[in-house]
Amino acid sequence: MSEPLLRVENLSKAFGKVVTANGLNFELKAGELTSIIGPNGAGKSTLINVLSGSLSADGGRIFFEGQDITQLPIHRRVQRGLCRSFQVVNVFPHLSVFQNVEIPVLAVARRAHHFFRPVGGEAEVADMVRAVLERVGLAGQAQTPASALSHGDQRLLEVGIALAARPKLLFLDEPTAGMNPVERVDILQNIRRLSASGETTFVIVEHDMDVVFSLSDRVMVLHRGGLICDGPPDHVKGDGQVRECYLGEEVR
Amino acid sequence: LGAGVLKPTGLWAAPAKVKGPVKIGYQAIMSGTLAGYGEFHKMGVDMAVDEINKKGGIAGAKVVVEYRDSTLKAPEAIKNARYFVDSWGADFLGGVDSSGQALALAPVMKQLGKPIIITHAATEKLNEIEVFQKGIKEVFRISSPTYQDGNAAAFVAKDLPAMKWATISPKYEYGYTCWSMFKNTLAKLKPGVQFVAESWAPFGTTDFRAHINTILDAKPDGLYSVEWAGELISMMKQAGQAGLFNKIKHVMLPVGAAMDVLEGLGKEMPDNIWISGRYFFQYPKDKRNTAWVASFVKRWKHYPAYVSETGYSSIYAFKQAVEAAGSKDAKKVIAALEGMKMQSPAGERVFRKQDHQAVYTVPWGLTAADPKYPFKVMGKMVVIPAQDFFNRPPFKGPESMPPFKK
Amino acid sequence: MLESFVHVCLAGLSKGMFIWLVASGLTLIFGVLGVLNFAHGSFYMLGAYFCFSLLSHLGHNFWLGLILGPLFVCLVGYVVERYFLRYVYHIDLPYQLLLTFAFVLIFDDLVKVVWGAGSIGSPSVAGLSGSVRILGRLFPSYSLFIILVGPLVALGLWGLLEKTWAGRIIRAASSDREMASALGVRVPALFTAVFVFGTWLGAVGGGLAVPYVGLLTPGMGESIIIDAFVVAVIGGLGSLKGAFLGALIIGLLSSFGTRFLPTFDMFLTFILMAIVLLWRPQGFFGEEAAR
Amino acid sequence: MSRAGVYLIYGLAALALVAIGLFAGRFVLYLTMRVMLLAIFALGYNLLLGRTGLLSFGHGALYAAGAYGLGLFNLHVSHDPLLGLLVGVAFAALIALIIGFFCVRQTEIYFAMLTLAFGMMFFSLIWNLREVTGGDDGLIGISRAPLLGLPIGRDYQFYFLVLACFALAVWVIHRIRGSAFGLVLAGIRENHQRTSFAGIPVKNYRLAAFVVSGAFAGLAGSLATLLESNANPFSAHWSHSAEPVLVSLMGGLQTFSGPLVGSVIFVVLREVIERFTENWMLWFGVILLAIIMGLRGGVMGGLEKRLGRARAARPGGAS
Amino acid sequence: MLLELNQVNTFYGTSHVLQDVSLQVEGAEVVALLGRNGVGKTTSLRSIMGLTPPASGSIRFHEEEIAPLPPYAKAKLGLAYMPDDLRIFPDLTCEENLEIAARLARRQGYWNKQRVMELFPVLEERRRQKGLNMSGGEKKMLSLGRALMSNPSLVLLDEPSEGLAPLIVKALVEAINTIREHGVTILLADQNLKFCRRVCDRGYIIEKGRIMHSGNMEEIWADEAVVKKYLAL
Ligand SMILES: Nc1ncnc2c1ncn2[C@@H]1O[C@H](COP(=O)(O)OP(=O)(O)OP(=O)(O)O)[C@@H](O)[C@H]1O
Ligand SMILES: Nc1ncnc2c1ncn2[C@@H]1O[C@H](COP(=O)(O)OP(=O)(O)OP(=O)(O)O)[C@@H](O)[C@H]1O
Ligand SMILES: [Mg+2]
Ligand SMILES: [Mg+2]
Repeated sequence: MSEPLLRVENLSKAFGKVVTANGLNFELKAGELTSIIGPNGAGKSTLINVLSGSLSADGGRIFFEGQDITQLPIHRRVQRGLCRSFQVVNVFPHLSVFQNVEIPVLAVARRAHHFFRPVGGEAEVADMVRAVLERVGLAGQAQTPASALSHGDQRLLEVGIALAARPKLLFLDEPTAGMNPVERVDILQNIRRLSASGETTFVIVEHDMDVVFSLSDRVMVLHRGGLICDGPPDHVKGDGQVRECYLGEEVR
Repeated sequence: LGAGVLKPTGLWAAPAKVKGPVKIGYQAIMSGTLAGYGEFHKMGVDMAVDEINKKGGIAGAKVVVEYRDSTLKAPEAIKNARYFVDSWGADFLGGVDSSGQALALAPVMKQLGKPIIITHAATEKLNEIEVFQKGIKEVFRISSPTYQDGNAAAFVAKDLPAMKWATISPKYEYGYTCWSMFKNTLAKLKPGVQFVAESWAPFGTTDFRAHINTILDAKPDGLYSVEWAGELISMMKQAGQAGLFNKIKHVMLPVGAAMDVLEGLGKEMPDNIWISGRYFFQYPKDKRNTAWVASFVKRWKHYPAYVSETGYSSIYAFKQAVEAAGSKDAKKVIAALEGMKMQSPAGERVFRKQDHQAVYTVPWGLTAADPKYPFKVMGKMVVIPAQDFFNRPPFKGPESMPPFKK
Repeated sequence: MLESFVHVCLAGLSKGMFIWLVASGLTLIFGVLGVLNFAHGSFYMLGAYFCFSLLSHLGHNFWLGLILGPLFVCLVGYVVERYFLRYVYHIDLPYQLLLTFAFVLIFDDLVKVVWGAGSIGSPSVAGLSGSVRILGRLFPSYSLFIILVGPLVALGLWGLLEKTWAGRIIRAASSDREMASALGVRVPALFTAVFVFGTWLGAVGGGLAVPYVGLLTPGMGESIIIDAFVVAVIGGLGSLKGAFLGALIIGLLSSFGTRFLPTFDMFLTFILMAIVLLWRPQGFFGEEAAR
Repeated sequence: MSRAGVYLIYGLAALALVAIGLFAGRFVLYLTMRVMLLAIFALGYNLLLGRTGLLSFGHGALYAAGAYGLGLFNLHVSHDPLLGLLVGVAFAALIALIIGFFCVRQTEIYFAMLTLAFGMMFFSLIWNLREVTGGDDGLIGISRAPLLGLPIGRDYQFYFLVLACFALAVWVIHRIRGSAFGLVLAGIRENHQRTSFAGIPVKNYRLAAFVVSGAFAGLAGSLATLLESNANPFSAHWSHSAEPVLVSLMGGLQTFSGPLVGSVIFVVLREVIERFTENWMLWFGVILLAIIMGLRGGVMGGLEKRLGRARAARPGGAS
Repeated sequence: MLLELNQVNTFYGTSHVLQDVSLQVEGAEVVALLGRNGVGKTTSLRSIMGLTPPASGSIRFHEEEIAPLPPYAKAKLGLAYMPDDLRIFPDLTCEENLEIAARLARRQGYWNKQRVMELFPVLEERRRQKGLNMSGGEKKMLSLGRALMSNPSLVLLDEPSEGLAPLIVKALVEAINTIREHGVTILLADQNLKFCRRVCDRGYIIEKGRIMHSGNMEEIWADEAVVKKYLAL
């Protein structure tokens, strides 16, 4: 069996008495679109924070492509291909859409340290940026400052920035928060497509169950820091415990 | 006043008239905690200018003075000097409180080619190195240098029954230099003295309690301190509260006779403290000084501070030099200033030819109350002739330093 | 030896408490308004000058001067906040610094113009002008008084902010002005009030400084403001508890430094500041911020 | 304003500077040099403050590092001004590297206070190591030997060295701002968390920005030392670091020309005020107030707003 | 009429975000503002609350003109607001966040700390936790609870259902019903049509800053053309 993309061993994290990760063990396979769901406060964001390096783990180890990355700083993880987006919009507000995407592209292309050559002269980089903008559908607004985008477009940009780093594994924390249902389906279809292209493996956190169940290959359910259910959507949908503590009697 | 009446006739008769106003650019500290010094400078200078202009100016030409705030920072001093000479068209410059500024100005004055008379900054390096060694002719100093604070103090101290000395002094060159001069000279004058403690207070210290403790721990017989201005006031008050003057009987303050200090401390200045300065209004007790002090008090409702006197006399020094040279040409005036002897409220001054340092005598005295004044003045006075304790050219080796063989 | 040690401690304590008195207002204003107020030193200076000039009109009653003098400074603080600072809260932090710095320049020179450039020796305080003998050495009663006042002020402020509703409202408004106003807080008025209160603390510090330092000079605020900054910083900016502890540490450190390591006393202070900032930037009492 | 218009203005300014060097009187020459030195200092500084969003109170120390670096080299090793400048700049960069290494761990006000602390340690070293640094008297007697055979002793000669350095600094900083590195710095200012999730080692970039801006502070410091023929300890004091802040803010933080215009205003304004009154601080303060209250965003920022330029659309422009 | 907006116009800088918005809310009603992203729902609520004051138009509350009043005065009159970004005071504990609202409004009524905690039991558990460290969903509940603590006669809720787990959304539906039972009127902005249908009586549809349509919630739900035109595509 080939090495999984990400392997987590005994991961734990607590804030005082609040346990947000309680000895988690799981693996993520390349190309598998995984959703993480769970009640509010279950520890989903915290898990992403720990895996992506925003927070340090209290215990346990994280392996990415077989290598231990538990202690690596954020940018190293990103350079290896592990990236994330944020639950709240988190872009460069005063930079243009183009520049927003240009920064991660420069980093990937290892051009970020060129301090004397005009950035406009990096033709290759510009092409890559345009490609990303095409993919998320923001090509028409390349010169708009990010702060002037509508909320939905900012979310798209958010995903675009994350994609621009060419991650192998990308965590999306509620990528559709605050979007209207149509845009929501749109962007998730988009993700589905990108996932299918195989370049990037997506892990998303979502509260819209219609979307989660129709889209994902695999669903993981977190509750009080523990993994209470893990499997294909249908399996999870039918799980009693999940119904009780998360879904409620009927799927809305 | 008699001299004043006689002078104009001589003036109209002898020297050739100098063209245009004589412009003097004067800089001193006029902002921040030491701004009071700037005020005192100006009182003296304004008085001299008004007097001179009333009596027909310098060789017939009006004197004009422009002031600038020196801020104690070297680049500002340089900018001011350049402004005075290159933009305003000053013939001569005066002022400067900080040693660092005076040293930084020396090469600039050489470049600008105009004479300056320093009226406060005390570093001996100015005359010994910049003027004597490097030959910068443009710099003169009318106020007494660190010799007064270090060497002269030692001459006074040698007659006191104190064998163990300590210091609280400013944590910068001035403090270090004075203390080491004091130590060196006193050790030569009085073998066997000990120097038991030193405590250095950074610029702007307001709380001397820790320093005072350091001194009390060492149990010296004498305390020597070249703290000055507001810091000296704070130190004296806090020392009094800590009972220092009960335990240490001999206290020497080389710049304690500054008016801001005496007025600031008022009755809180203890009796029997040794004080001195660059000038003290009670000395010399001659007619010229008495009249000057009276007119100063009348005009400003203040007794003249030492910088008032040095500022005042610096203007007269230029006047005398211009009149002697018959021109305000820098080279000629410099030549006239070199070795020039002048009468001033502080007594007779001679600008030594080699190092351009004015040699004159300032008294040391013991503080005492006097009903005539709302502050302490000098009771017993000791006068050590300046020639006995000023370092001498060539400023190298022990022969240049006091005590000198007769 | 013991005598010396105790007196070095006492000197450190009084210095620390004295800095604390000034730093408290600075910390409060930073904590609530988020403004690093350079002009705080000026308020301190103005407090000293107003107290001093009232003295001669109040029959040299220091206490009356101490009560009335700072009120004038509050008026100044009010004008500064209401007509100037209020308009720059929303722009870059450096502009706020710059604005308060402009006031430093203005007040320093104004004091010079109004009260004269020279330093003024202060009168002593009836009842506290003497000294008490502690272990054979005299210690000024006034310094003892300062050592007592410091903790009292600290206690009062702590109670005010932690234990009263006014305090909680202030903390809420300081973290989110808009939301507080939506809940019914008159935020601009509250901020003015806090600023004026902080000003008052600084001015009282100035009033208390007159007999402590022994003199008044234009620009006297500059030397204290840096100490106050250091204290506010190592305590964790905005934390009053931290500032209090910071003041104690700086006071003692500088006192012992002066006594035992005289060459490097300034160096010591700043190295301590750097270590604290690197090790616990949120100050002694700050919590670890996770996100 | 069109691009050509901007180039025209820069061209005219350059011409004016050359003309000053050729025809102006000694004081104007001197003041212009002071303006250019301050501008080099502020331009470099603004790379940190305006671009990266880091407020430093330790740049005085870096300026002083340049000054003392050149000064000590000049007094003890060689009078060669070019080597001296190199040594000064290198020394400043080295100190910036050391100070920066610690300081970039924190941001915002904590960074400001850390730089203040390290800067003041450096100040205290200069003040106390009297044997080396001359204590508060500073280093004196620094001479201006010919540069590659060209004399620079006279002001009108030295002026052109300063002008050359100034032009070089303007050009280099302009290039840096427009480079990938410059864009990343702007990204760090806007959102450092996001920048690290773009795969960029934020601390290293902050450090690099600190060192580069420190090198320019050092250049300004060494040139100033040659100009005034002395180095003084107050230049390391934190309050001296406030000068480029003042200049950048007066001119406008987010604009390239801000620090340039700010330097001119700072020096000239002060000079003008001092011709009228000794209470220059008072009037300087009042005018500062007016600038802050009237033209939030500094003179250039304010002007741009007035001219109705869509600032938001500019790279790195801020509201 | 509890709340009445008439010809309200609001700008952000030069961009004209609300254009002649008029709407009415009766007492004890739950009314929804619907519309796509960026059409001005949040801005409408902020304008009512006075956080982005309208440039022109009238806002009447209890038959009184309140448009020129600052937010704090409106809070005292009985308006409460739950922003979309929640705005929990990070330094205060969960409990203090609740108490402070009651304290500031000084209005008596049904809601108090205990009742709010009964409504959202998680808050009881997190009682002493600092606002800063609560999860997104916890904050939402706290923010809503805080709005209730002032016993308002009208609460403005911005995106109440967003980011909540399905179970909690269900609880929220019940909570909103409880809230209205106790005489509190609600004006909410939400994207989730299903949710709105279950809690709201009427709805207004906004498009590019203008009210384009209004009606009974069931009617809107049923009117496919409208949904398609303004809410979907
Ligand atoms: N820094 C912190 N200190 C203390 N507790 C924290 C901290 N960060 C998070 N928590 C707590 O940890 C728990 C998990 O938070 P997390 O943000 O991971 O939840 P979540 O699953 O993302 O929830 P949601 O769906 O509401 O966003 C919450 O109860 C929260 O209060
Ligand atoms: N602070 C601001 N400055 C400038 N424009 C703004 C600002 N806030 C919002 N806007 C603009 O005003 C318009 C209306 O925004 P608003 O937040 O009211 O929309 P919304 O309907 O609540 O959308 P969403 O569903 O995304 O929350 C948007 O086009 C937005 O870009
Ligand atoms: Mg979350
Ligand atoms: Mg909204």
